Amino acid sequence: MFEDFHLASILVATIRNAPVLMFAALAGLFAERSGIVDLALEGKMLAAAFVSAAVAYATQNPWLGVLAGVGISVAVAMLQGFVSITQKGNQLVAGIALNIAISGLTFVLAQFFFAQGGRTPDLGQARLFDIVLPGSALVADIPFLGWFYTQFLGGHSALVYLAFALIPVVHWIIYHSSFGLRLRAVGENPHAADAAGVSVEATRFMAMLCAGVLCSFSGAYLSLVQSGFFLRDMSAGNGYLALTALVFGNWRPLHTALGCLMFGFFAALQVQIEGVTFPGVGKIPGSLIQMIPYVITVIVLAGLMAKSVAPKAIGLPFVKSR
Amino acid sequence: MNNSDLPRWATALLLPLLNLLSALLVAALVIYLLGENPLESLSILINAAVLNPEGLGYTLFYASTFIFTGLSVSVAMQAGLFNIGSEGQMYLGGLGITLVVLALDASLPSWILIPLALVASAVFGAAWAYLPGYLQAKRGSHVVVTTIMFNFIAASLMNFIIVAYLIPAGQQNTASRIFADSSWLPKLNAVFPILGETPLNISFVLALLALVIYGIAVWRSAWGYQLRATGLNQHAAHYAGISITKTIVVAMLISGALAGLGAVNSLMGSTHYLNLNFPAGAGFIGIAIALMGRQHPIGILLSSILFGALIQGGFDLSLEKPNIPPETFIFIQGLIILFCGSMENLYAPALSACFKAKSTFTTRKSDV
Amino acid sequence: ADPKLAVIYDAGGKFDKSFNQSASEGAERFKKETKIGYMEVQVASDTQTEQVLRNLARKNVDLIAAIGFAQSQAVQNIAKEFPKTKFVLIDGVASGDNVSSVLFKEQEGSYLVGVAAAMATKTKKLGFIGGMDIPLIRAFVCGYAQGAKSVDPKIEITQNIVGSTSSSWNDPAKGAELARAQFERGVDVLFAAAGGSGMGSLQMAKEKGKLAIGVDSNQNALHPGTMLTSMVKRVDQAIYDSFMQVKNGTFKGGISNKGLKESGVDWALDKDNRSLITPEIEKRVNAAKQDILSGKVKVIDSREANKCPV
Amino acid sequence: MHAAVEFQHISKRFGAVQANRDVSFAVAPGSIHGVIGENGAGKSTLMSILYGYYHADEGQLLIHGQAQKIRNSQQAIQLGIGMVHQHFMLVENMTVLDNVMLGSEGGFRLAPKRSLVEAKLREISQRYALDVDPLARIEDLSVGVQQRVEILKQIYRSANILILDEPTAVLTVQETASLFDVLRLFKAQGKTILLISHKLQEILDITDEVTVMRAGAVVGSLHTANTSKEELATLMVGRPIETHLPRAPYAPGATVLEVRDLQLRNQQQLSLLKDINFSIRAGEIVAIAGVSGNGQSELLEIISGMRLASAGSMHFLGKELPVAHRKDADGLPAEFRALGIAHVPEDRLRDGVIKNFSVMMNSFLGYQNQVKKRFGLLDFSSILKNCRALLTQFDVRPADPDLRIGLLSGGNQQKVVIAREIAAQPKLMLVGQPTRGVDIGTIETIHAQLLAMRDAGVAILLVSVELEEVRALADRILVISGGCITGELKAEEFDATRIGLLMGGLHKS
Ligand SMILES: Nc1ncnc2c1ncn2[C@@H]1O[C@H](COP(=O)(O)OP(=O)(O)OP(=O)(O)O)[C@@H](O)[C@H]1O
Ligand SMILES: Nc1ncnc2c1ncn2[C@@H]1O[C@H](COP(=O)(O)OP(=O)(O)OP(=O)(O)O)[C@@H](O)[C@H]1O
Ligand SMILES: [Mg+2]
Ligand SMILES: [Mg+2]
Repeated sequence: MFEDFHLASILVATIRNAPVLMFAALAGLFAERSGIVDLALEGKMLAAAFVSAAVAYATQNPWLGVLAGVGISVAVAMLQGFVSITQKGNQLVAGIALNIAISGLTFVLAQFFFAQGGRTPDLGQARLFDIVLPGSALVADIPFLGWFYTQFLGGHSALVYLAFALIPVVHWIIYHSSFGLRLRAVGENPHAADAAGVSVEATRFMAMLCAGVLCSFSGAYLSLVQSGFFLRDMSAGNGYLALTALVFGNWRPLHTALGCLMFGFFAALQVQIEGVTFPGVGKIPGSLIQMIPYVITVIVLAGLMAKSVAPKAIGLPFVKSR
Repeated sequence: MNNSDLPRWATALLLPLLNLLSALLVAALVIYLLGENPLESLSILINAAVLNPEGLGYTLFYASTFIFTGLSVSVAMQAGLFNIGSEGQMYLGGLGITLVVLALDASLPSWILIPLALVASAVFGAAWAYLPGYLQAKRGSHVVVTTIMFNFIAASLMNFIIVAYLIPAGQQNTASRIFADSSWLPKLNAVFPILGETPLNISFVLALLALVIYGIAVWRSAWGYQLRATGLNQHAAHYAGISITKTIVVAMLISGALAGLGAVNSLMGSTHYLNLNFPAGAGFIGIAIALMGRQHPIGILLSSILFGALIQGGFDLSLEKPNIPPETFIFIQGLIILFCGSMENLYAPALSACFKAKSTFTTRKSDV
Repeated sequence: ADPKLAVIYDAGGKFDKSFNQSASEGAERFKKETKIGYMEVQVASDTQTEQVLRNLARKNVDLIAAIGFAQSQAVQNIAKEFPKTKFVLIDGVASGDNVSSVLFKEQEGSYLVGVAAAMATKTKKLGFIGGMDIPLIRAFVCGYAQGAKSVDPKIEITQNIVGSTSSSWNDPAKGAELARAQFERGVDVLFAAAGGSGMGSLQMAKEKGKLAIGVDSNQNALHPGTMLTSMVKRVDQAIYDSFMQVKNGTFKGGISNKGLKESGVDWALDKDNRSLITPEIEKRVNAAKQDILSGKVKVIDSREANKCPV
Repeated sequence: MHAAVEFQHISKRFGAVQANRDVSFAVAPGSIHGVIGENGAGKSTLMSILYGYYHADEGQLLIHGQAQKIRNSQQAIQLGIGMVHQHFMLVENMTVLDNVMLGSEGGFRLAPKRSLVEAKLREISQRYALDVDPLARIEDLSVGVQQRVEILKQIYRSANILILDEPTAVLTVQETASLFDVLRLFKAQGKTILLISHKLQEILDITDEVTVMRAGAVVGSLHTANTSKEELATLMVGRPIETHLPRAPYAPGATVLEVRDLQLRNQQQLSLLKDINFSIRAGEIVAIAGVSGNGQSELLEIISGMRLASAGSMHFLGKELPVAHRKDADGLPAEFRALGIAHVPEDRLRDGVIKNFSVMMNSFLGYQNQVKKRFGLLDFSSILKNCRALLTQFDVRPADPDLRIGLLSGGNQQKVVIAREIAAQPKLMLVGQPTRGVDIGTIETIHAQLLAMRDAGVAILLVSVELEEVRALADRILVISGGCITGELKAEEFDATRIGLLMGGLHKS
């Protein structure tokens, strides 16, 4: 049965699967480390996916699409910030509400503009294409190295590289920059931060800004890289999965990214398990194979992980009162 | 709270009303941009969802399910747990009903079969919530994560079970066979003929009963006191001798049972068979309802009815106005949750300025 | 007077690039030719189906077309309640004289595209991507496999499904990813029966320069050059026909099972895939078609057999 | 010369509560100015207004003679104002260094400044004898050290006007002394200090002037040199304070609690408690004195059932209590309470009350299974009646059962907790730091109630870092140090110096 598993292809697929979650999870990390529960990752992702695709199609330029996606996602994040920070509203409600509203609105708009059932037309040449590393042709035929250079390292879209590059950057910002220090303080004990002269509101808005920017790449990745068009509800639960990775990673950048890679890996593995005949068991029905990544997550969470400890002030609006 | 210097009735009625109006205003704008008359649309919607008795029947029918899922999420929330898994628990609750009914509907009379099926739905729902609850209590595995995972697992499991075992031979439809009518819940139109042909059935009465029991259990019983204490301050709860582990597990079991009961309305009251993806998001709507209704029985009831009305009215409206796709109402739902559920203080400053001019009446009561 | 007509799409919606869309095309063609309009509705749950069916029946609609097997039970209930109203049910069976249940022999059409795929593959590895693991989708893959193996029994078929929630029909990213994984494992022709998710698979095939087969409606035009063919299921024709019958007063209830013979299913050959279909392929596929029509080859329906022979 | 700070007609209300009413007084530059008053008198509110945390409804502030609108803490900091809050304002999971840098990072990259600040902190903690490790995490530090971190922060920021809100409430005598040394140094440097305290002796020892507040208003500003404890107390409370409370002669009854060979090790197998042996008899108050962090908190938790010991035994009225042989302590406090063990926890906000519950709902926390029920449900009318009685008996202000308890001042919260535990009529009462942050009038009430319990034959175990309190209440004193009991004294043998030595672990009796 083992010859059925193509490790190389699983690894490459893992790299491709992870960015959707990675961008969103890192976005969530900024929001949540600052004390704002970000249930609206799904919504921001979907809004960015739609706007990126629509603008890329209209301008035939994917980068303008990405840029527009950033714009809309930041706008949603700021609305979320207005509700959660300025209005001191319930952050969970705001998140869920935005997800629901955006799910409906993107369909209505897509239908209004393109009349294809909440879908944008195919982007064709306006997609983001994979980057071929220089010299790929030379090494392509060398065993292992060829694969390693052209498929493992190379052959991905620019956004994939961005996703991986962001991990150390986010880690550095969170732990080694003054903004990160304020962010962590505001999420842990906003009263202390306030007393120290840090504006809790400004810091949280900055965090939401970062979240908006990062999350938009998730959406752009869905529509401009993975599919080549926008389809209603195409975020398909990835926002929630990213949140899971974030909790799983204990709100730390490296662990969270690892969690995303784990989800990517099991999704890739699951694809390959389908149709494999297992000794003694036979073929596992497709519907049961679908649950593998989720079962493993629960097992890992229950068995290996220490308790995850959320930032203490998460979900609590900052109110000056006892 | 910011609005502490508003009279109670203003906080309880006027503010939500203003927020609802704001949401509708935004919705009206969208409807206008889609090329329809917002006022006319609104009147169609209200007529279809509330004024027309049959429409009202449908509204309450949808609300019955939402009350259960809303309660499910609320109970867990009282214990400080965010149960996102009501959807999966409801799905499994449906399996419980189906197994009991399929096995026994030929042999048992209604008066045994129906209670048995109700119990089965609760037991199956609770069982599906048990593991996330146990893992949270004993291992600290975050219940948000595990319940999301359990939703996916439930979907796969149910897909497998339905396709492999429940579809009658040679059938296309991914659904079980039809239940015998000994398992059908009595419809309310038998008592109120004015409701016409609506599937509204006694599960609405059950839902109201559940709301009352929930209200009493949470706010009037020692158990509810312990539940809320655990949710608000685990250190103090431990000091008070409350077993945190037990409280969490029991809260999740009850939450799961309520979600499981959410399956009763559509399976035993309307479709009379189990089909693929039958919860259709009712578990997730339960989250919105619990949050918007502030986990309070009356709040849950009102938001369930609001959601039921939006689904029913929106559906009819999109029938009449082809320019308004049904998805518009998903957007409007989101808007209403946003305005009513998380921006309750939007108009408080302005309003209290109004009131300050008139009186100095103040309340500063706690919210418990 | 003109008959009152209505179409009810199931949760997939009018634009699912699949059988709902096909139904709407049929209705549209009827409207264009006869200038007789029709109503359309999309339902989200089985309860709503019953509600809308009853509403339409009360408004004295003459014919209601219910698309998708999920509406079977509701049609059966309402057809009994309103014996004067006529119904056409696609993909499902409901009893009643006023109901015309239209089933399709998806396995036969799939058999043909399986033959074409087997002829076109160089690697002897074919792919299949389904939306969910349900009987309808299993019938597709089973017919496809029978066709492919009739050409070369050694051909391998890799199959994946997108998921088990309703978003499985709306997840083009996953559809693309599955296609990509299959290509990496050597597949060079794939057949996608996964609604919106399948769009991602077809797109990926184009990107990777592999061949893909569309489903339900003729999807060849989506990516000319990499779309080998499409397994067309003439829901449009069924709707068009029943609308016409109502108009002409020739409507009859009953179950019809439309296969190749009844032109219910077929493979698509047009200008968009002309260049990909070599004379050998065309010959072989048409031969297979003849064999099925003549009864020489019997394509097994996994839904009836409850399992697939290959 | 202008006053460093001048309050002019400051008023502030929260809903129905007038926290400050027309407050006016001036603080001379380079002086230490005391602010005293009962719990809830409005001291913290006034200081928070000065620090920009709250905004006054009326009145204005002059800083060095200039009228200033201080809208937030950033502006206060810019004006050279620093504040050490009543509840520490530290981010617990960060290091001392990060806490000090927070808000004054000086650049986007932390690294370059980090090493500079670290060096500076080491230098400061040397110079002021503060002894704080800049790289330690706050949550690993004892409250005394956390207090020093707050001071360190202010020194680092070179605040000119320093507000200290009850800085000594959690400090030992020694810690207080060294804090005051620092404050005198500040004064010598020309800094102005506003000091809030409930300990009148401290006020007399260190301040130059003192302002007394009652019910939100200033009732007097005096030169410290010209006043006395009695005068201040009378001004504060509006009546003279009785410092020597009557008590019955020492006549202990049967043994109530017997603790044998109690051991406690943490997860790293470090010993937190070693060979603890003692007993308490009915009608006596046994005090455990010691510098905080020496195991007395853990001991109290074990005896109350909140935590399990590693080994040893406890007998309550002859009955063995579960101590070590159990999976966890989940639910154990209820069992202990049912036997008649009541517990006033050290950390009332964390353990003792649920902030979002009303006073009434807190009035039976822990006794939720014992309170009166009707038809199996909580009988709120009788609960409310009992609660009202308690509020009156213990003079809780405001006596509103429906108020969210988080809105009460600390002293009043404490009164609710003690009232609740006393009302349970226990046989053994565990009391941790009962008067921390509580005003002298309330201290008198609480002490009187505890003594009345003792006289009624209740066994009381008191844990306090306050030697004055130990002297006032205890019949016997156990001194704890490093997890061991290092000595035992009778009340009449009370000797602060000897106890001090035992607390330092120097003597073994
Ligand atoms: N106060 C600090 N001073 C200097 N460096 C720090 C400080 N806090 C964190 N860092 C740096 O950040 C890194 C991560 O710190 P820590 O181990 O606390 O985080 P973590 O929770 O393990 O997060 P992750 O593993 O995701 O980075 C440390 O290796 C250290 O280099
Ligand atoms: N944010 C707030 N909301 C409502 N009431 C408040 C708030 N802050 C303080 N109060 C009330 O204002 C009054 C003054 O409180 P403050 O904290 O200033 O007293 P204090 O003199 O510092 O008391 P303590 O000695 O107990 O610290 C109290 O009655 C308190 O309950
Ligand atoms: Mg680390
Ligand atoms: Mg104070």
